Amino acid sequence: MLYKEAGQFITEYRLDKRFFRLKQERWAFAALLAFAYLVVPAIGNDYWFSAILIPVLVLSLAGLGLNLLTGYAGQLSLGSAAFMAVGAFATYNFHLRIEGLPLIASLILGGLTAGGVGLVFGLPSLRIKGFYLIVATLAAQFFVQWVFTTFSWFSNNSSSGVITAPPLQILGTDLSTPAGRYLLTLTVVVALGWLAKTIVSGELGRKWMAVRDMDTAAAVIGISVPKTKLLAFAISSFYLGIAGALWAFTYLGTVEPHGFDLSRSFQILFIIIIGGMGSILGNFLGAAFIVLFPILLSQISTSLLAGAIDPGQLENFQKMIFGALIIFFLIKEPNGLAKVWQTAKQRLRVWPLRF
Amino acid sequence: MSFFFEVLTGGLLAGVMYSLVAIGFVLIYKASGVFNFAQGSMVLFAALTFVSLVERGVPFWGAFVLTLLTMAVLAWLIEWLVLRPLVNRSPITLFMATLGLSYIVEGLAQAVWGAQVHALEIGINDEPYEVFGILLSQFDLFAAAIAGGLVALLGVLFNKTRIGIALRAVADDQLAALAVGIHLQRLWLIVWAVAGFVGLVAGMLWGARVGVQFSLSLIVLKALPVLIIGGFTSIEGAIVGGLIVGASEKLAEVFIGPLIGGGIENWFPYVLAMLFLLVRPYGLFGDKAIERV
Amino acid sequence: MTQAQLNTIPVQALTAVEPFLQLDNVEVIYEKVIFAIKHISLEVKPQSIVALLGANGAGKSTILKAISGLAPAQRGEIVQGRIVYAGKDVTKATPGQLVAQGLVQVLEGRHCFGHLTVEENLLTGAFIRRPSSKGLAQDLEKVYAFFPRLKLLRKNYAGYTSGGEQQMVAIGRALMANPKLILLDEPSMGLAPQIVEEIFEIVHQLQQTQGLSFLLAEQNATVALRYANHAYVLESGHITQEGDAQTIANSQALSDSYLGSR
Amino acid sequence: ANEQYFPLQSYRIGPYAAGGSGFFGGFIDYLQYINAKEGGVNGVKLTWSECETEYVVEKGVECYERLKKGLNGAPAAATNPLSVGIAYATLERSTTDKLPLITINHGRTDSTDGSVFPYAFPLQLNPYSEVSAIVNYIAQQSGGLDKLKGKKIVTLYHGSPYGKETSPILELLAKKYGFELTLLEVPHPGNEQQSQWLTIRRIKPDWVILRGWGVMNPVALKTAQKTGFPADHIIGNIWSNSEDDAAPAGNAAKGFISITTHPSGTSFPVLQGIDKYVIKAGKGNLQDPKRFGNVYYNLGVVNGILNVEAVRVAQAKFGKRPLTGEEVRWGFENLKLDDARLKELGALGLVQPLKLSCADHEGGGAVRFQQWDGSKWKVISDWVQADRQLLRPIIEKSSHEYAKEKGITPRDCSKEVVAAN
Amino acid sequence: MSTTLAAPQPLLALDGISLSFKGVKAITNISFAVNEGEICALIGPNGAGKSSLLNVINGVYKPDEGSIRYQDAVRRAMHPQWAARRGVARTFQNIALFKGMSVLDNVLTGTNLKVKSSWLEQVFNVGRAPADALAQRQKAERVIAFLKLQPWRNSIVGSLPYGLQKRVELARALAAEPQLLLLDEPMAGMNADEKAEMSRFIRETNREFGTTIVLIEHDIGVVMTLSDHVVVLDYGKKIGDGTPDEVRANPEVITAYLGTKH
Ligand SMILES: Nc1ncnc2c1ncn2[C@@H]1O[C@H](COP(=O)(O)OP(=O)(O)OP(=O)(O)O)[C@@H](O)[C@H]1O
Ligand SMILES: Nc1ncnc2c1ncn2[C@@H]1O[C@H](COP(=O)(O)OP(=O)(O)OP(=O)(O)O)[C@@H](O)[C@H]1O
Ligand SMILES: [Mg+2]
Ligand SMILES: [Mg+2]
Repeated sequence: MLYKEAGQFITEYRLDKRFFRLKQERWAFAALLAFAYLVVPAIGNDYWFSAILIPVLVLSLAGLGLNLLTGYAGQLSLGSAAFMAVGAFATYNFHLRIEGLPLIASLILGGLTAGGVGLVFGLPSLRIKGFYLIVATLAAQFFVQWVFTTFSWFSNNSSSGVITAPPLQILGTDLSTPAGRYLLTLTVVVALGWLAKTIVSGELGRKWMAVRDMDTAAAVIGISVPKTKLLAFAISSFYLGIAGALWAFTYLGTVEPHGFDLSRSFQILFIIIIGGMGSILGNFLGAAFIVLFPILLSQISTSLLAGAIDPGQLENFQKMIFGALIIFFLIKEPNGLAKVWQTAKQRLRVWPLRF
Repeated sequence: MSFFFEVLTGGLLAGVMYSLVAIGFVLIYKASGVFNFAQGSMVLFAALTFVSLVERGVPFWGAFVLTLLTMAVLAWLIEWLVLRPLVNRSPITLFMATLGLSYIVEGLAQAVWGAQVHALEIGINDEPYEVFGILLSQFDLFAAAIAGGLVALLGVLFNKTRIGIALRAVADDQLAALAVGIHLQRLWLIVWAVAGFVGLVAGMLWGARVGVQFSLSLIVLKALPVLIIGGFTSIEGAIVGGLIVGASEKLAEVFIGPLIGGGIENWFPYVLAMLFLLVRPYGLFGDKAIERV
Repeated sequence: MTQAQLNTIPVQALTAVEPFLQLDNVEVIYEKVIFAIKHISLEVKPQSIVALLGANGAGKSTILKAISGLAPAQRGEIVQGRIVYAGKDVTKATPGQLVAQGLVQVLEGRHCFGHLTVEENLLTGAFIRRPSSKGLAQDLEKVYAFFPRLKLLRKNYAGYTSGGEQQMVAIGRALMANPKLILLDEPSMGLAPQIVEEIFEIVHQLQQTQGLSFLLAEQNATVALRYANHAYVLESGHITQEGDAQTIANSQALSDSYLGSR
Repeated sequence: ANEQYFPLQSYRIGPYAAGGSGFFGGFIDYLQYINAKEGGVNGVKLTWSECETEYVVEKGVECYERLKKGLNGAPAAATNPLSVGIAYATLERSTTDKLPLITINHGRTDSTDGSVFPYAFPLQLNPYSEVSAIVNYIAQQSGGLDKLKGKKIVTLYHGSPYGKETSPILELLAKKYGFELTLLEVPHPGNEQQSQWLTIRRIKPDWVILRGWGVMNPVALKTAQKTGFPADHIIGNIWSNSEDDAAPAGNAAKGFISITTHPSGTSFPVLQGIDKYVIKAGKGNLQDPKRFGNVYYNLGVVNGILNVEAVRVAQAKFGKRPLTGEEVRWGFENLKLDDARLKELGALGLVQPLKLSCADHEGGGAVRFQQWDGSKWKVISDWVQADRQLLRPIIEKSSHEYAKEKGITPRDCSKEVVAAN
Repeated sequence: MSTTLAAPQPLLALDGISLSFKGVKAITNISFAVNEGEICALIGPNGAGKSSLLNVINGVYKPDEGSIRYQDAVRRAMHPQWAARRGVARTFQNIALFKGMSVLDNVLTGTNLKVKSSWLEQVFNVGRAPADALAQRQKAERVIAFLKLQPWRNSIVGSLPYGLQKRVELARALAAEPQLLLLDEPMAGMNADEKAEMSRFIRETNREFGTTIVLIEHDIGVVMTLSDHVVVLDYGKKIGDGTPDEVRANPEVITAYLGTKH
């Protein structure tokens, strides 16, 4: 039996808190990391890096950001893209305007700026609840986009409003090759993913979930609801800001304000629906799904149907299938791919017994 | 001064156009607690179906009835395939399902009718009237009259009939509604079909105004602040909200826009709605959430 | 059978005939993984009160929801077995159909429509019958007679009423449907002792005078057994004991496993 | 395989579907036409495959990466995304991959300077030339550039970087010629323009330049009618000039003027040829045959002509075989279409005379004006040239800034090999 | 019994509290005191205002009139968080658990006020955060063991049966190590056995930690055996206040609440 917890007793609370409680899981994770760092850069090609791996990683991070806010703290947001935009444009400007600032520092400052903006747009959540709250996040969405299109200072007066990536150099190493961009993205995502796991399994994460599940009760047991909500907005936006900067600089290499429009916010929302709300792993699964699914579908149809269907029509079908899949997920597995994965693991654990 | 009033009346009339879309939302929210993001796609779908039928030579009323039937079938499919399996789930789940739904409907509309832009003439000439030096759009006046009629009709439906109570019951607690024997499915079918009808009316008017094409589905974004200011659960709120949003955004664009860069209409209503909510967290006429411990 | 016919048949004749409600080896599973009840077979004779007893989580509510067709709404599924009500197989029937045929459930945890007034809540119970406004007014008066407190609160939003008041609303609402069989899930919960007695009196009275049947899940075994004709004891999803209410009440097994030492 | 491949990042659905399906329809039909009539370019067959981008940048990037390697051994000649966003996102990639990036009538204005942007080609008309030509036309109508003084011109632009791009140039021209300029923004997508048009009504301008996009165009025309502004004093720019921009406005569009680099219509011999070889043969790419010869379709045909001619020019130098992107780029830089050649191609009047070079990746800079008669466009002017002398220094300033930021050393164009003619 | 102790200091004193909703009086001029270390029961018919009173005590409702003295501070109204910081914890009539979280996490949230580390320390799990986490965990495990909740430690509370949820709620409140514990019908929906067990938990809490308890309960048997002090409400007014025996003998209480049957 591969998947067995026999003999692995948890003897200390500290150990019980570990992310992977089983030895097998820890090994698998280490192997995955080793693979991602050592093998993938050696065997990947441009297409894999630029069209699949980097976008999956960046979108996972964005999903993670939204998940912290929506999945854990229960505040529905349709403005994720706005915070990504803030992150991207802030990073760009920090790098541009402060001579000699290391790239990573600009990135973190960009993220912090996004966090600050998120905090401001989170303020209404102290009074507004439920669906009414989406007005605040949509206000962020439209307002931020307007600011970046209207004030060309943010894009260094480029006539087209498009910003382009600064040279990606860290400690003197040039990371602008596809593999380099991939490694940079991977590192940021792994680090922040780990941090997110720490947060949600700790005191702060519990407070978020408490506020999500019932804020009156949370207040009654002494949790400061306003502070908790605002922290959720700030930290979530920090993540989204970093994701936005990576989107602009390691993925596309350029971005315009329109690149962070409402449909991007929806895309990120779909990632967490499909992946699973209130799950860290889910973001990765969801992002992978959302990137790979359309590619797969169009690849399959081009190779199988060989042009029998008009590509535009195909895209229509794909849109419909995608919508149907979302509904299907909500009906069959409201907790997303993460739950599917967990159930599979559980089955494996008790296999060959039935429940 | 007359320019001010011109902008104001223009804004108020434009606001009624937003209300038309918002009403469809309110209807569904009130009836099932579902925040239906697909309302915009339904408007698009209805308008596209109607205009395509007209272009294929179907007479006006024939096309209207056929489209209405199509919307009813759509409502039935939605009830059967989406709402029924999701009964008694959290509002946020249903909201997300409607996001999925909007994808399906948009894809379907384009797959069936193509992506071209269509002109739609519904026989109202839009030469402006001039009253005391203020321009009044014939078309917008007509649209306002229709919206008024719809509101009156729906007001009666909600407030004066048993269906009204049943709908509100469903919105409150689906499990309990089931337990007292309310036919959720039948009710939903009715409501979604009526929302389809409202969508068709909105789609025809908007289509005649801006042409029938994909971005018709984006007018939900104009309807949202209207809805929020008025309150999700109030039809009258949708009208009042529309007037407020329409008038204020036009005035803001004309008088504040030039000072801070112009093009502020997209976010202004949202910020306005946000300020409204800070004072009234459930909009002007919305039901308060009841929480007892 | 219509209500009128039912009323004319003497009680003795009915108890001898077919059971009014019958569960045959029913099994319910939640979210495709959690087995809640297994091999449940039970029956309710016409014009009788049957009590379901059992500890927390034994599966009482699940049985009731399986009967009333509400289980699917909570992601539960009847994976096996048959439910027969008034001679018809209703395993797959929808709650709406069942209510129309006179089978109503009062949900555990009250479930009032918070944004409806108390009176509107009661009205919803009657919609399925499409009564005339006059009939409706009469039915309302009847319920108000049972629960005078509700009459005082009739214009208040149900969501703001107290726990016990909501419980009264829930029971009154079910009565508005003119049912033949009521499934009562913990009717006494949160009610003051006086009201509990009153409710059981009402139940008793309805059974005697109108020929209604009741299947009730109840924690307050003492009261329940005092009024019930028959009882089943549940333990983690299985029926472990059944019998005449009196017998169960006296049974040693029950007091050990369930009633405790008192 | 003896084939030359064109990766097509097309879009046929979504908000901009009308443009995409027309453009790519025309482009594909022209390639088919060359294959059917001539068996390809000098015997090298043309192939292509499509990848739907929905006008979305990331999808465009994915398509680019997927298709850039060529198909079944046929090397890619050039990419033609017809989307500013995708063009920007693939600009650096295409330079690294040595694949020409064709942005006909759109794209980055400063990429006109081929010394800094060796692989980008904003063929025919960049945004700056566009407004300059419009202002020149207004001057013509008023009786000379000196008559512009004191005229009132409003520019109604789409609230996006695209919409704002030409504002500095307009301001420059306003200062130079002394006309009164008002810039009004319409927020995306533009289906509400009441306030803008009421403002216009108050200003009472002589002309309105419509720099629209998608639904904004018909709504502008409708709202103009609603506020009593005459359509024949509205001049649409290059993305406000299609049938899909005017027709949905119905009556209100009658008289609307717009620029075009490529008149619509089917009377040009090349379109007749396409009709004969492709459409009649049942291979036409358009779903709706009524759109044959419309503005977007003809732009696709023009784009096809330019791409194919570039390949032809390059083959003359490198040999009659499938070429690499780098070789095709040489073809583009040495592309020269004069009236004689255009006549041979059957495209006289459809394509403007064009001469590209290392330094000049635009090549044209002229437009014609057309007017909507309620059902179709009618050309109402000859080619009107932009003031390219005036614009060149601005373009170079911008491109050199870019070069500095990116650490690019511009090519010395005087040292480039030119075609042997 | 603690009442026999010499001159105990009142921990909580309500003075002339009135509360109305949209003109309807829910509580009228109520005053009473709860001594340190005692168990005080609030009883009364449904809708008498018991839960409202509890809500006033921990600040969920703000009274229209009157004042509240808690410890040494006299206030016009309490505020939930202020109360929590000063050692007031409670459970709710309609269970207010965090449904999506595990039992352990729910209990851990109860300890949140004892956390010393800042959120930044928690985010990076540095500084005082690890020590806090350990301390919290130990406290929570003690409470879980005390209430015998170990088997469900990692279950998601939303799917637990009602009775267990009530117990988890108590655990969450106890984890805060409160000085004053407010319990709103902690035994509703439980059978006799479970009630007895719950009573034992409550009494032990009171004895071992000296926690002062105010509880609402409809089961008179439980109330009489458990409490040191009983306050009876009816229609928002106080109609009785004293030891259980005194209250039981009060004729007004008998007619209003206990009924003649008891
Ligand atoms: N919606 C649900 N999803 C998952 N599991 C459920 C659900 N409802 C009940 N269960 C599980 O089914 C089992 C039986 O629950 P049920 O509610 O029928 O018990 P009960 O006898 O009514 O208990 P109580 O006296 O507490 O009301 C329990 O273990 C419970 O956890
Ligand atoms: N937030 C509120 N809004 C309006 N009315 C309220 C509110 N809270 C309580 N009430 C009313 O105040 C009265 C007292 O309610 P409360 O919940 O305190 O009763 P209770 O004594 O706890 O009753 P029960 O034993 O039934 O729980 C009720 O009539 C109720 O309708
Ligand atoms: Mg139960
Ligand atoms: Mg109470």
